[in-house]
Amino acid sequence: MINVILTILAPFFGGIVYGIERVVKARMQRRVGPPLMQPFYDFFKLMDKRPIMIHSLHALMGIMYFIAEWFALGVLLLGNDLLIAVFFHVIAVLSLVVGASSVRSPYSVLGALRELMHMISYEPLMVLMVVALYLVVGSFDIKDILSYDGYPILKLPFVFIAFLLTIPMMLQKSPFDVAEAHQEIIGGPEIEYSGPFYEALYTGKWIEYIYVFTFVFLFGGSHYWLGALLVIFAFLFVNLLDNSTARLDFRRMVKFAWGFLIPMAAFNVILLALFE
Amino acid sequence: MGFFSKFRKKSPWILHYNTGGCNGCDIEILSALAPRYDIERFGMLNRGNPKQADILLVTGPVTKNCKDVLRRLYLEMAEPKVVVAMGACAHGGGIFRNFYHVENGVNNIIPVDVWIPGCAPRVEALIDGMVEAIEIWQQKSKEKEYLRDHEKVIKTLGVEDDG
Amino acid sequence: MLKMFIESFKNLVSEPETIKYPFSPSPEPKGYRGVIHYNEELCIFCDKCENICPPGAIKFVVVDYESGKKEYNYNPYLCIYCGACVRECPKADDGCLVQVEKRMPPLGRSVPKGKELGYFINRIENPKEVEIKWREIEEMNVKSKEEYKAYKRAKRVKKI
Amino acid sequence: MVNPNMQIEEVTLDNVVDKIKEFYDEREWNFITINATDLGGEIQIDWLFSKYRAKNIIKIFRANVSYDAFIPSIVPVIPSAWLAEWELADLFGLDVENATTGVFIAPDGPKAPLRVDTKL
Amino acid sequence: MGVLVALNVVVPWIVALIIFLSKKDVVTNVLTFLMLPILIFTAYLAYIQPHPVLVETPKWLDLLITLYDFGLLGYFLYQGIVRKSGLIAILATIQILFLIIVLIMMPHSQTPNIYVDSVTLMFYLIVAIVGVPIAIFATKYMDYGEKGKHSFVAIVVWFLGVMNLAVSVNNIEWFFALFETTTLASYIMIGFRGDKEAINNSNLALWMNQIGGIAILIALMIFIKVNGVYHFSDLLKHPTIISMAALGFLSLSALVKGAQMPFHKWLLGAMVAPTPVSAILHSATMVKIAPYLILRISPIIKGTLLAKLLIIATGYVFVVAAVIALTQNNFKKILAYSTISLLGLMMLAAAVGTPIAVSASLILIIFHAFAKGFLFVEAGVLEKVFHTKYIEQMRRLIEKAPLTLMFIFFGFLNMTFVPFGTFIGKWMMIEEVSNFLQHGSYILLILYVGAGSAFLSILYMKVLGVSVRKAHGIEKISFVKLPKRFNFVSVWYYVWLLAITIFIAPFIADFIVPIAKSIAGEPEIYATGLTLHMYNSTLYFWQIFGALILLLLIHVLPYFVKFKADIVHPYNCGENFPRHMETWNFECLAKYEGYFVAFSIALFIMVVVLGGGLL
Amino acid sequence: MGKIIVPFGSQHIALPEPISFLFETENEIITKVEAHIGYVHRGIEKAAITKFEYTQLPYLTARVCGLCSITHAGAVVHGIEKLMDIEVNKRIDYLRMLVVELDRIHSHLLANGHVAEVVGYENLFMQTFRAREDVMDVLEAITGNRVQYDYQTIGGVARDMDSEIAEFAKKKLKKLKDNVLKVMEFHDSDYTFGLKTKGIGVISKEMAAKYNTAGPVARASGLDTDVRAEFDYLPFEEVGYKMQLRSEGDVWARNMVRFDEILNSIEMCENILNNLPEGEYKVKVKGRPKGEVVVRVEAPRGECFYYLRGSGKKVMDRVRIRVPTYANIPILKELFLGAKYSDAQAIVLSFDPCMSCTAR
Ligand code: SF4
Ligand code: SF4
Ligand code: SF4
Ligand code: SF4
Ligand code: SF4
Ligand code: SF4
Ligand code: SF4
Ligand code: SF4
Repeated sequence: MINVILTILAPFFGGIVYGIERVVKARMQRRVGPPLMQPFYDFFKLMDKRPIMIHSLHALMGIMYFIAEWFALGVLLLGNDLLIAVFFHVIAVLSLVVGASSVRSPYSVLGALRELMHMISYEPLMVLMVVALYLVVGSFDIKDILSYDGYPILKLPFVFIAFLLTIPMMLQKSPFDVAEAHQEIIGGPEIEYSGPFYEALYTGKWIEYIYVFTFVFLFGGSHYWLGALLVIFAFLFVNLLDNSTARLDFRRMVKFAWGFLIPMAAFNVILLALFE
Repeated sequence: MGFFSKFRKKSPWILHYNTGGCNGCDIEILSALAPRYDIERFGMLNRGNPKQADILLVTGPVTKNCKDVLRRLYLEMAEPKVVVAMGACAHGGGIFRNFYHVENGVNNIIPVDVWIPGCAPRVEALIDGMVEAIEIWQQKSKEKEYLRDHEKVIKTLGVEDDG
Repeated sequence: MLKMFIESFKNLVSEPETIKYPFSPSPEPKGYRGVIHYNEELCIFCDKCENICPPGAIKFVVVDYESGKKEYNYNPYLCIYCGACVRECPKADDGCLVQVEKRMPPLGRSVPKGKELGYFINRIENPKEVEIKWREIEEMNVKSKEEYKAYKRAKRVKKI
Repeated sequence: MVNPNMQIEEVTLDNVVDKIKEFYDEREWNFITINATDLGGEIQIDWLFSKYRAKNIIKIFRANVSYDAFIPSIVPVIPSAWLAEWELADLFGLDVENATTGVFIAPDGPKAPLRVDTKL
Repeated sequence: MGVLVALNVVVPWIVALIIFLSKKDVVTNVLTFLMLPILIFTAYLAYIQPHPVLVETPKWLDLLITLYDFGLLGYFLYQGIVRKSGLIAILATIQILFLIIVLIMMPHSQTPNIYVDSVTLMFYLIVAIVGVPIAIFATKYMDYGEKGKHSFVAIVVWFLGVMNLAVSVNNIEWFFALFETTTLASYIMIGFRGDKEAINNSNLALWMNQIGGIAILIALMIFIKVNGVYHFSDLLKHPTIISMAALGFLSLSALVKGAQMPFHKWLLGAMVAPTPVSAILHSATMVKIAPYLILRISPIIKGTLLAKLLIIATGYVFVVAAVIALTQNNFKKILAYSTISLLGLMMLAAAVGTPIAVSASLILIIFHAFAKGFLFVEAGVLEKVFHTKYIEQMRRLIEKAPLTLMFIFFGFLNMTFVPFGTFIGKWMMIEEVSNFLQHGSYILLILYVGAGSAFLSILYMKVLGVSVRKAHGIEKISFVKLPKRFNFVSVWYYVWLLAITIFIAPFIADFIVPIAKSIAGEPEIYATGLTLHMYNSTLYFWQIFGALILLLLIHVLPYFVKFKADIVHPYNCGENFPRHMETWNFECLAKYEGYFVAFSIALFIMVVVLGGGLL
Repeated sequence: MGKIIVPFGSQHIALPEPISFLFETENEIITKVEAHIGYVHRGIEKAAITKFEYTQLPYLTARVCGLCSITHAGAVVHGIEKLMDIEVNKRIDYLRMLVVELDRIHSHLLANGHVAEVVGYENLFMQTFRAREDVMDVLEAITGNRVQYDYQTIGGVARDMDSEIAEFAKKKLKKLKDNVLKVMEFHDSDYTFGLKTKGIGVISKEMAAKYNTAGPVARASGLDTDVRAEFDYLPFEEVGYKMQLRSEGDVWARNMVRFDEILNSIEMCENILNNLPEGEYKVKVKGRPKGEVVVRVEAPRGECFYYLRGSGKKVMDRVRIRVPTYANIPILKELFLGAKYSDAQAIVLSFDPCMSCTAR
């Protein structure tokens, strides 16, 4: 039941998380920052804009991104197989990339290509993480993981760390916000969207927050307090990292993911497989 | 005024363009983003992108080289939108009034809603201007504001290209 | 990276440094170069301020050739607040022309008025007209001065 | 009054490139810019240099040329001079070797604005 | 059953002969069209027969095949001499020598020479459903300024028959003959245009494939020497004592035929031929012999070092071919690399050899056949109708060729996305392998699958990205009228893929699972309604259907949805600078191609030497 | 194959002012550059010899660029004073120097903060700007405005400074110094910031000399040029001026040179405030400018050059402005080739470009 509610209200919760994040970020910079509900104000404002677009395909892909993102979250929370949820996320990326590539704006196109680099960085790691959870819990089923009586985090410390460092890639945060790269490509894939169409993308991003932090939550097993603690920790950590790093080149991001994160996670998995 | 329009004033996103001023105003805009003044308190973000911007913040007297760019940016913004002209030179050219390569102020190119006096205005003045602009913005409708020769402008300012 | 990490965390728990203007005041400091106030009674119409003003934000228009009465027109939106006019004004110390420590409010829905701002701004109702009307003032300034000169010459000729 | 530190050397358009080449040592001299002054009827062109690690030393090569003169380019000697040369072409309407016009002046702007007879 | 097998094999041959002789448009067109229902019908008839069955063949056929073998090798030798290629001549000579040795050594065996089991029947169906439309496509394709239409179509059709026979033989010596026939067919077809590049590439294909032939002969020799058997069915009967070395060589021939690195060049060379050649090579036939071969031997090699090394090698190719594909700019080359890559995955799955892995392999084979046939057909359309071959020419394809782009889009979706078969294959692989991660090669496998599919996805998205680019404000798209036959073939594939995907759960449970069962035992896969279950993991129907709808919307809707909104220009910093956008070419990865290939050679040697137990 | 044309400017979020580069990129590596620098051309040089009298010139040239308005005004004032043979007293010199150095501090902090912003280090930008507000406060207290100071007038300065302001300034400078040291530490030691700046856009000393670079750009490459040492216009050496050099020549070194100069300037300002001579804040002015003169002053971005020519009229005959960015543009264009597009922003802004004076 709770997951049905969470799925349906995902945009709402995601918006709140995003709102908190903006305030926290401002505070970390010694600013007051926007009000907590700012994302929703933005949402309403964007809905109220006169729609303009480049062409229908592009606008449509923005909406499809939102739907696909939501659907992927639904698959994660309502389905039972984590692996499938990981692959569903690719559909969202597809619509984002196709939409962004469909306009003849260099920034959008570069953003789409960089988005692909993001995918190549985090996708294998997500698969590995799911397999690692399987090794611990013995099931790909989210319900089984959430009722697992141990502490997955204890067995998967490196996987967790690796995932912690992939969160910036998924949520477009410094140092890995290369696809959004405001000062370079001004938002990349999202640059050409405006008004209600941009709103779809904007909200899609909020859902991604829930999507990502759900995975963090899983590391707590059946100990929900631990899961919540981990989520809070991850949230703070990611934001602190965001505020204390410069944006890296996408080449460096891919190298980091492939040269460091994936081997680290794989190492953890191998150790686990050997000792189980 | 529908349900959504009530929230308009809480989330103005700005686009900044310098049309040939002395940068004095532009660095004050930068200061406004910084912790001391932090205009994100009003939900303002510097989007740098006309598609998502609500307030076009123009500085400078509009040089001849910049005027088409300014016009294009204005046309790429979605209604409702407001234009804020910051600084003396955005109003009638300021000290650059009647120079041979300036267009004597933003209002000669695109319609301006708020002028902020000063050279350079203090950040407080910028904030005052923004507050004023938000009020005006809230009253604006979503209807397309035709800029003089809108259709012609979009045709002549557009780019046809190689494929 | 690590230092900033710690610094960010410290910032998170310490007070933000933002001035909450306009909800809390942030007045101009002493000596701020604000708007130019004018006192017609003290003015000797030497036109020094008009001549020095770099953007031409002060324009005198001769309204009555008989008495030589001039109207002080000041455009605070064109003014660059350099203060040159005040430094130039022979009666500045008496308060004929002073630069006060106050900003001019922005020009938005209405035109801010004030007697000490001169004739120009007080005559305008629609904010959008400021620029157009100023163009007229400039033309009038040139025209009236020429006509005044011509008038005076004619008067001198008559006298002779 | 002339600034006492200015060492002015008169040149002609034919020998200016050679003179500069002979004189210029990039480690000793800083090329400041090329300056033109419309004296009314003719244009005075200065190639200005300053000396590094010295006080108040400025070397000027000066040529007075007519409005339609062809100015040779010193870019082969000083690679950074192109901007100043293009400016001469743009703002004074001079005929400068290899110069691109339209850098400063928009298509609908005035031609050769800095000449005294261009009333603006 | 024997009759049905004969029908499946002989019908195409007869048709081919008629086409070749008559050289009339009407005959060609009608016959190819007719072949579609006939072949599907015969394949279906065969499928509903009880199987597996062994079919006795008359003695003279044996002799005939042997003679044919020598004829074929003689032809190769002749070609080697004519084309002044010492390599081909030498390899042909070696083959002749080896063949003689094999014939001398060969003991008499009572085992029938034809063995029809469910895998065979599956291939019959694939050939009929996927292969024949390519022939239909070829009849129109060759009208676009190509010479020798009729002989070309005849070769294609004949080739389908050869393929059918190849998957039905039991005798490895026969198999060798058919293996070499496919080599011959590719040799002829690649060289079909007869220009210099075509000749070179066909030579390349010939000698590389000959290596595969030699490997089979060596395997055959070892089998006969060590085990005294030379039939697939006999091999399966006593799996424990089978010589690993022979299996190693057999796998080697599979790797060669499957164009795995470092032998990938020949398949790329096929690009110079008319596009139906690529379609037929990549989808229904030829390269599919490779996973077929591995499937045949997978019960024997399962769990051995050979299997693990095969996993490492093919998985490596899976990833690296996808990476190299990123650096290519020729559309057909990109498709070819992705075939190489996916063939790697199929062989990898087959080599894992557990029931579920085998199912995955089968699913991959089927879906890949459909999707690649589809994509190459579209590539042919692009080439002939729109004169587009390179990625940079594909810019704004959506304006020029919307329908074709839509089909390409769908083909691409089939190659990686949920809920299409390729995805399900990968999903099964990962879940299956997660159970026995103790061995390092399996964790590598997971990385391979994760990374390879990510690379393939970005490859397809990159290509799509270039082609969907559209000028601002273009809402109306002009549909170019395409020839009916092209449309028929495209729609044919499209509908099949769509139908199978919607009913993927029953399709897998009722069609794939029995086949997998006959090879490797009962996989734990079943369907309830349209929902697919595997162990306790479930792919719900709402997920399948939701994903399908989403993807359909993404690739079809743009043609129909028109928003009522103002049109603006894309942001270009407010300037009207010229726009020119291609896509990244990943040039620096191309630098590493040499290293990739070198490493693959090392893996290759490892497979043969270590896996075959030659040390 | 693989060509993507990426415009950078004229309106771009990383750029405060209009300048545009058209990059041809391949895999985001820049293979060709086209630069347009004339957006800000307003015609100041022409206006200076037609519309404005020489007394108005400081106000005009201050608006060439808001960042070092004080140096432009100062250069004109210095030139005209030379032409009119005006000697100013020590107090005026010191006050002028004070504002010039304060201006340098704020400009350098702005530049460094902006570099941090465009490499995506938002927090560093915020912290740098937070530190900068102190010097803005001092400047506002002394001159009456945050940006356009209009402080130097012919024959003096616009207003005197009382001891209250001096105390305030001293206090603020002390705080500023702490903050600057802290921010400098971040710039200096931050790993990710280093990844984006170290080894990026490297100019060797030879290149710097060959292309006649100016200011911190030159000094970051080890080229020891600084007009404060090469031209006598204000007695900088008296108050503790030292030339700051680095040798790396990359984006990072340019930032660090600016930090070094900030620290040096703070020291100079403190010296000035502690040893302010007594005297009038303006002297009597007579006559009209006549003759020609060249003036070189050190703006925050480097050498600012003026050529003034008067013939005893109210309006000058020629005012020529050559600004540091003008000198740095040629090498900037060279630096892009082979760089990544994602580094282009940092390269541009590490030059702290100032187009408004380049095009005037
Ligand atoms: S990158 Fe630019 S737009 Fe984005 S938050 Fe920073 S300053 Fe604002
Ligand atoms: S108003 Fe003044 S400070 Fe602002 S840009 Fe114009 S000249 Fe500069
Ligand atoms: S302050 Fe300056 S601009 Fe304003 S009126 Fe006085 S002289 Fe003119
Ligand atoms: S300078 Fe003073 S006295 Fe003279 S006209 Fe102006 S305000 Fe009047
Ligand atoms: S380094 Fe350049 S060429 Fe190499 S993969 Fe990265 S983007 Fe491509
Ligand atoms: S931060 Fe952006 S908007 Fe502000 S001055 Fe810089 S470039 Fe302009
Ligand atoms: S040199 Fe550049 S930065 Fe300095 S004042 Fe001039 S324009 Fe501004
Ligand atoms: S780059 Fe130059 S013009 Fe721009 S803000 Fe900085 S100093 Fe001013």
